[in-house]
Amino acid sequence: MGRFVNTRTLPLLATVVVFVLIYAICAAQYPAMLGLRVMGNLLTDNAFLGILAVGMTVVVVAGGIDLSVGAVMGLTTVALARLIEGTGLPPALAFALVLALGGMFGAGVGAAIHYLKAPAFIVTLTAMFLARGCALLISTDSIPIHNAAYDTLAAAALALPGGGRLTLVAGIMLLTFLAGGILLHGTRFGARVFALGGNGHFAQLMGINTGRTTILVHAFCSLMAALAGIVFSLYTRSGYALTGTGVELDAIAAVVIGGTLLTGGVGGVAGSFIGVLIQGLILTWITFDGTLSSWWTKIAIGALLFLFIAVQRLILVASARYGRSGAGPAAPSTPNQATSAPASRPSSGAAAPSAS
Amino acid sequence: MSAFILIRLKAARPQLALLVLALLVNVFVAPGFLDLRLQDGRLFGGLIDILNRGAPVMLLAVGMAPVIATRGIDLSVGVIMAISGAVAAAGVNAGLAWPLAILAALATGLVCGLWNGLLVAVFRLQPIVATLILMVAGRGIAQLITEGRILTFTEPHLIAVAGATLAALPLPVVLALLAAGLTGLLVRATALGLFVEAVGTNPRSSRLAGVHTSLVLGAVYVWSGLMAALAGLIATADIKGADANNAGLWLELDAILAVVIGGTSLYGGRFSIGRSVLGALVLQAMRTAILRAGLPPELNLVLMALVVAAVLTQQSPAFRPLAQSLVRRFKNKEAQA
Amino acid sequence: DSGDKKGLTVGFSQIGSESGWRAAETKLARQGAEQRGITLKFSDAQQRQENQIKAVRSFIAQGVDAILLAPVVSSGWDEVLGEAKAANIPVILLDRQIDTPNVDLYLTAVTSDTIEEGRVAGRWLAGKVQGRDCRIVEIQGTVGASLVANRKKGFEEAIATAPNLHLVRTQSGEFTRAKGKEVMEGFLKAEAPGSICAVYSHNDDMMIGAIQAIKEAGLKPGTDILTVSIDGVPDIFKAMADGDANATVELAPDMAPRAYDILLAYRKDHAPPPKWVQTPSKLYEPDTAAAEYARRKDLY
Amino acid sequence: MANPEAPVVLAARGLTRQYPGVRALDGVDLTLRAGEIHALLGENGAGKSTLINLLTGAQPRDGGTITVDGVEIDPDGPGGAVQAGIAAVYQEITLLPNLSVAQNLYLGREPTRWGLVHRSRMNREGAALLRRFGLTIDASRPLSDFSTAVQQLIAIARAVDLSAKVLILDEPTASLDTAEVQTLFTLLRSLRDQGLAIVFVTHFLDQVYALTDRITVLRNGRLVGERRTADLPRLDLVAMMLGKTPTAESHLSRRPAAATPAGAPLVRAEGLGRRRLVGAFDAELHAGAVLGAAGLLGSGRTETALLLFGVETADQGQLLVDGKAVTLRSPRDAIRLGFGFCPEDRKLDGIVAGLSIRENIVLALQAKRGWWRRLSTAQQHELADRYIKLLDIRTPDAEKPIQLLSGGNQQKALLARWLATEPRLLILDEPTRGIDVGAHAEIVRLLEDLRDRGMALYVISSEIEEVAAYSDRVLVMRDRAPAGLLEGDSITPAAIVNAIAADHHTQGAA
Ligand SMILES: Nc1ncnc2c1ncn2[C@@H]1O[C@H](COP(=O)(O)OP(=O)(O)OP(=O)(O)O)[C@@H](O)[C@H]1O
Ligand SMILES: Nc1ncnc2c1ncn2[C@@H]1O[C@H](COP(=O)(O)OP(=O)(O)OP(=O)(O)O)[C@@H](O)[C@H]1O
Ligand SMILES: [Mg+2]
Ligand SMILES: [Mg+2]
Repeated sequence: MGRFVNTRTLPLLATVVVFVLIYAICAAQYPAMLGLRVMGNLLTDNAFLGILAVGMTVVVVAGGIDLSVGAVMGLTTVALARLIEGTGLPPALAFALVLALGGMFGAGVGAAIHYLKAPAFIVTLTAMFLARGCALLISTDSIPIHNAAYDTLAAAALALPGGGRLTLVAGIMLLTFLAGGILLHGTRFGARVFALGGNGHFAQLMGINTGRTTILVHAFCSLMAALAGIVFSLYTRSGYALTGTGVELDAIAAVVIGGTLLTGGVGGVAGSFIGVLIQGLILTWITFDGTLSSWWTKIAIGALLFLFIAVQRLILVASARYGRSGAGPAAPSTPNQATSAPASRPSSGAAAPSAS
Repeated sequence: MSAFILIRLKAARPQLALLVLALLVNVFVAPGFLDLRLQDGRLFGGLIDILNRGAPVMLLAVGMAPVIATRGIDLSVGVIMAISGAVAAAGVNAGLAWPLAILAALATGLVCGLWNGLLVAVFRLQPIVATLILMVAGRGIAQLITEGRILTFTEPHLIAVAGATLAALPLPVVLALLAAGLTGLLVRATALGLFVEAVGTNPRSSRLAGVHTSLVLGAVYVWSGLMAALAGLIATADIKGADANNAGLWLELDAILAVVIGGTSLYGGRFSIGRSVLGALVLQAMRTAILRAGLPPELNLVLMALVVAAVLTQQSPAFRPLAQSLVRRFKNKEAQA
Repeated sequence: DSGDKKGLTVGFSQIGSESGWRAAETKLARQGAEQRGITLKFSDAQQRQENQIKAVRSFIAQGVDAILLAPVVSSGWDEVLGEAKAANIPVILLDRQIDTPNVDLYLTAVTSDTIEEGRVAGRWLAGKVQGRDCRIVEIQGTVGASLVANRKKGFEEAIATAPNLHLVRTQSGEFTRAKGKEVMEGFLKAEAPGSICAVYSHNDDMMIGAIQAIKEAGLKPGTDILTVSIDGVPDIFKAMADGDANATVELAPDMAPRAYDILLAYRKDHAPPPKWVQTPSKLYEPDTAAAEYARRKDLY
Repeated sequence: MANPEAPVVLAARGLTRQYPGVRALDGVDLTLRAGEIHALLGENGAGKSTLINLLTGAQPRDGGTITVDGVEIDPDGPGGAVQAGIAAVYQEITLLPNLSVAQNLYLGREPTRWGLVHRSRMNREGAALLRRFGLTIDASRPLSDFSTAVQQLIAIARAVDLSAKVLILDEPTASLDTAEVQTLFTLLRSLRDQGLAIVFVTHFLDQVYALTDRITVLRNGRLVGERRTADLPRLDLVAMMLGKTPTAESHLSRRPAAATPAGAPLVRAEGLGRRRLVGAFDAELHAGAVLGAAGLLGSGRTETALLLFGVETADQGQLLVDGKAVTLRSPRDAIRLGFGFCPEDRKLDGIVAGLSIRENIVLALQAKRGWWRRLSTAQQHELADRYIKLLDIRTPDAEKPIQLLSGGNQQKALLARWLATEPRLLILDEPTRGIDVGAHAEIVRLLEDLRDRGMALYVISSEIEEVAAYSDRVLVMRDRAPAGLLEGDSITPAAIVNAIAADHHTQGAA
């Protein structure tokens, strides 16, 4: 028990509990939401968001943020539509091409952050303008993709009992989460990402090449955005420049709901997965209800976001206060909790410039 | 008083240079740009337009700079603009006297800021998350007030917030400059500026030194909310209607950009109100130039991205040595030739 | 709880609530449903196609009797509409057409002809200025929005026939009043004083902003500069009545009630309606403006 | 013992580093031989840490060469240095609290299986590695679970494990207790005997003589000289460091207050405590007297200070100030009563890096006055300049960002911050940690001076001699609870050690 319930798994646990709770409430109100059909829809409809969230989780764990993912996704869909419809490129080649370009775009963003020592927020904001602008330059229209292979891919699905379907795109998302989890929690690269997010300067003193890690992290995130673009274009069989406007905020919200700290160094993709599902669930519930006006929809989403974060916060605070009994004298909090660093041991969260 | 000169000109040189550059582009795009003429007691001209159009973002930047200095960020300012505008319009349309309507709008901004401040300072949410909540829900609140329509109004005093002239300048310009001056004075003539910077760089040390950190944190969000409400009033008065759907849309990003161009680090610490205002003007000058250049609108975003990228590069600590070495190489070449 | 025993349950996936016109469309959809005893499940997609797809899927899962869809984009609907068809739920498109090779996917589309809207505006302008030389500026909607290209295209088609009409500047006002005003200010500064003869705006809101800009520049909108825009919201009728605007092309907001009637008829006699029920794109001028304003101001 | 003829492993020649306004290092040479422990000594700000940063590539150098085994190297960062066989433990613990102990030990070189990190093996090997340092801990637990001392040992273990040829330790013993220091020394000696070259920075001269073979002394960024430890008497060493001969009198002879204060205490803690933080303790603080606090690391001394300063709120007992009961809910409550507190972690709880020395000095006074009554710029300058002079803070001017000062000078600036508020009670947590001999004496003298001027002092220090020297009473803490109170003539280093050691000490992991 004590091994699995600690400050790190607790936010995740809290998220899962709240998710199950909300699902139970929804299902009690609308039994139709219980079926595999809605479950399947939840996975399919949020596949692109899930993939974005995987990339975003890695960036956030590394202590950064990426506001450009929605725009990169949009750019990918138009580029794909243009490539496949305009030049008749086989989809497989087009996919490879946009993935490579996406990765390179992210690498450029990471390089700008590292070499210009500019904050990720601003650099990725600029990248968002750039990607969205390029997408509009390619085409301002939404372009349908008529391609036999595409149709097959888009329709590919595993039938579930009860009219539900596990579509290819949902499968891709699940695999992405798996791969993201392995990358982040099982590889040396993942360890470097956590190190970078914990304290970039210290990580560097410990021999980590922070520049390369930053570049790779952003390359990965944009790669995921490009993959999300592919998935989205399969999902809609078209490409459109304004696709994914504002979706970066959803991805960030999913990551945050999942218990990953925006200060970096703490978190994981499993929580983000739940975060994505929760958002999907909220929207589904609002649609099932069907009486909320436009404005109440927005207010409800904001309120639920608040609820989640508040509940998580409460659980964390309560556990910090009462939870660590048993293992010797519990940690006293250090002089101030104003920093949002996870553990308040003196050496954490220092953004110290150099050894004096 | 001389100690409180708001823009220390020397420190603001990069921002001033950028502004001059942006203005030059405007002159290039529209030759008569710099002309100023006085008509009916009001100044007209390209410069005035930039000040006037830039007023809302100037106000937002004035509120945002202290927030960013505390290592925070306020994503909700655009939405606060919409809410306060809606409150003012709904107020006068419901027969409220205009001063009360304006007060109600400002109070709304204050309450929104208080909410953000509470989440950040008391509940210790990360600022970006805390303000995201209002950013998501706030537009719904504004629409709830207007029921999704554009609430037009004819109350002349409310319209005057954007249309009147004071000291030969449009009132929004005067308001923005006054707010900037007042804020500058508030932070520099009192110890608030020091506290903000101290809390932004090291909240733990600041608390141990006796700084009321949560109060300081809360206060900057309240102030940001107030500035946003004022900006919302101007935006609403400007179109004689409260457009809950679009007022202030994405302006939080402009404000953040303005503060960053103004040289305040997103990692908190030193900040300057004056330079943030200059940053807002740089943005507006760029936008005006893009709008007036007659290029296809599809290009707008790409141009904006390129300009911001150039500004970021120029501001980067890594840039100066690079530029110097380039200049040196260039000079050497010239010497050889 | 899917509806009353006999009443219909209809799901409506609306684009969002980005403008007064759309709020009116939503309002009429609700009113119309109530009048006809229909239970309406409303979903606001906040300008996002993915949300609309989610909503349609949820409607299907809920087993509604019909779905109204105001698509935010023209392409990308085949999959989800196929699912609706498989579930035997008729879909009626509102307000915008979709781009699909398979028109069986939906029952009918209740929309205006957006190219025609532009044409109507252009033809009116050509008629208004007669043979005079006229430099026109255009305030576009949000770049990338599906109807922007059409409204632009129709207008350009119409003025192409008149060599005296020149489109000299075009810029995006993002469908908002504030941006419309800012763009118009820019036009007035960028063009030689008095050289702009007319302004064409993709919606009325931007035009209302532009009218303010023209006034603030010391010119008389409607007289010094001709105006023509699209939508027919109450405020533009007011402006016309005040002599500040010259023309608007109406885009009727009562798409949903029309759709309900088609739906009820279809359920009764199972005769498929025409694939396209076109709403009129009627042009209004100041003469009827006051009356039209009175008629509409509560609608919005 | 090291062989003077052993081959040179590392030779640095003419290392130079210029910071804005400071030449931190000016043409310094360093020669390391296989199988020696080499002390790198100098006052605060002499350039020791800078030299280390250049050796590991943590900072770029402006001039000079580094050769390892005769081959010139140019590490572009600590990663490159490790490849050349050089590993370092930096002055502060540069580990990552969000990772597990094992992840910290093996960051960047984790054992893998099928391309994935082999966690169980890593944890096993990590635990085994730490056992060599006398630590028996679960390496899969997060680093943040462990005390500073344990973290320090982990950092050393990591560096030892990484270093193929050269191991650099910058003040590794600053937060270790005697037993831990002994374990470390044993280990270092065995590494030396295996042929490793070890650089050892410390301010404890005893440790220099106990451990090292050779000494390099720096002063003001320049090389003063290199000697064999055995050939360099203590006084000569101090003379080399200070650039002058010190007075014979030790600054640590016992000099308690002239008259033992009688009467009512200024502050009196009666059974003050907080659950899970520190057990109930009593303390009396008299004007013009020093209460010392002694104890092992983790014995709860800092926590007593946190309660007395309102950083943590007590949940038992009571606090009387001037005979009246008060409740402290935040440091501001304490400051209002005339308290001041210099925390032990300068960097995290002390300085506000990024602000100037002046702003750091006026911060507490300004906070006490409130935001409305701003100290004018002129007043601020006057105040800062006064204390810079009074405390001999080495800086060209008060406008320099404080993080550019060396550790000892930062400590003085923090002291200045509190002196500016003219406190009645000053609480000092490890005021002399990481401070050189000269500054050490200055600070001790300053404390005595403050006491003599009627201030009440509560000083927490790990240097028992020092506590014994100036305290009028000594509170001894053990296992987060009071273990005794020594008074008057009974205060001797031996008595304090006895009180601390009354029962066997256990490792300070949480
Ligand atoms: N990043 C920096 N920027 C500017 N000056 C610096 C920087 N780091 C150190 N210095 C200056 O360089 C000089 C040498 O500092 P260094 O840290 O090497 O001293 P040290 O010998 O390690 O002192 P201590 O014993 O206090 O640790 C000091 O004057 C210090 O102020
Ligand atoms: N934030 C924290 N999280 C976990 N453990 C903590 C924390 N703060 C302190 N500790 C625990 O407290 C003990 C050491 O605390 P600290 O060093 O403050 O004690 P101390 O008696 O003041 O020691 P000293 O003053 O000699 O350094 C260790 O057991 C450490 O694990
Ligand atoms: Mg040092
Ligand atoms: Mg301590």
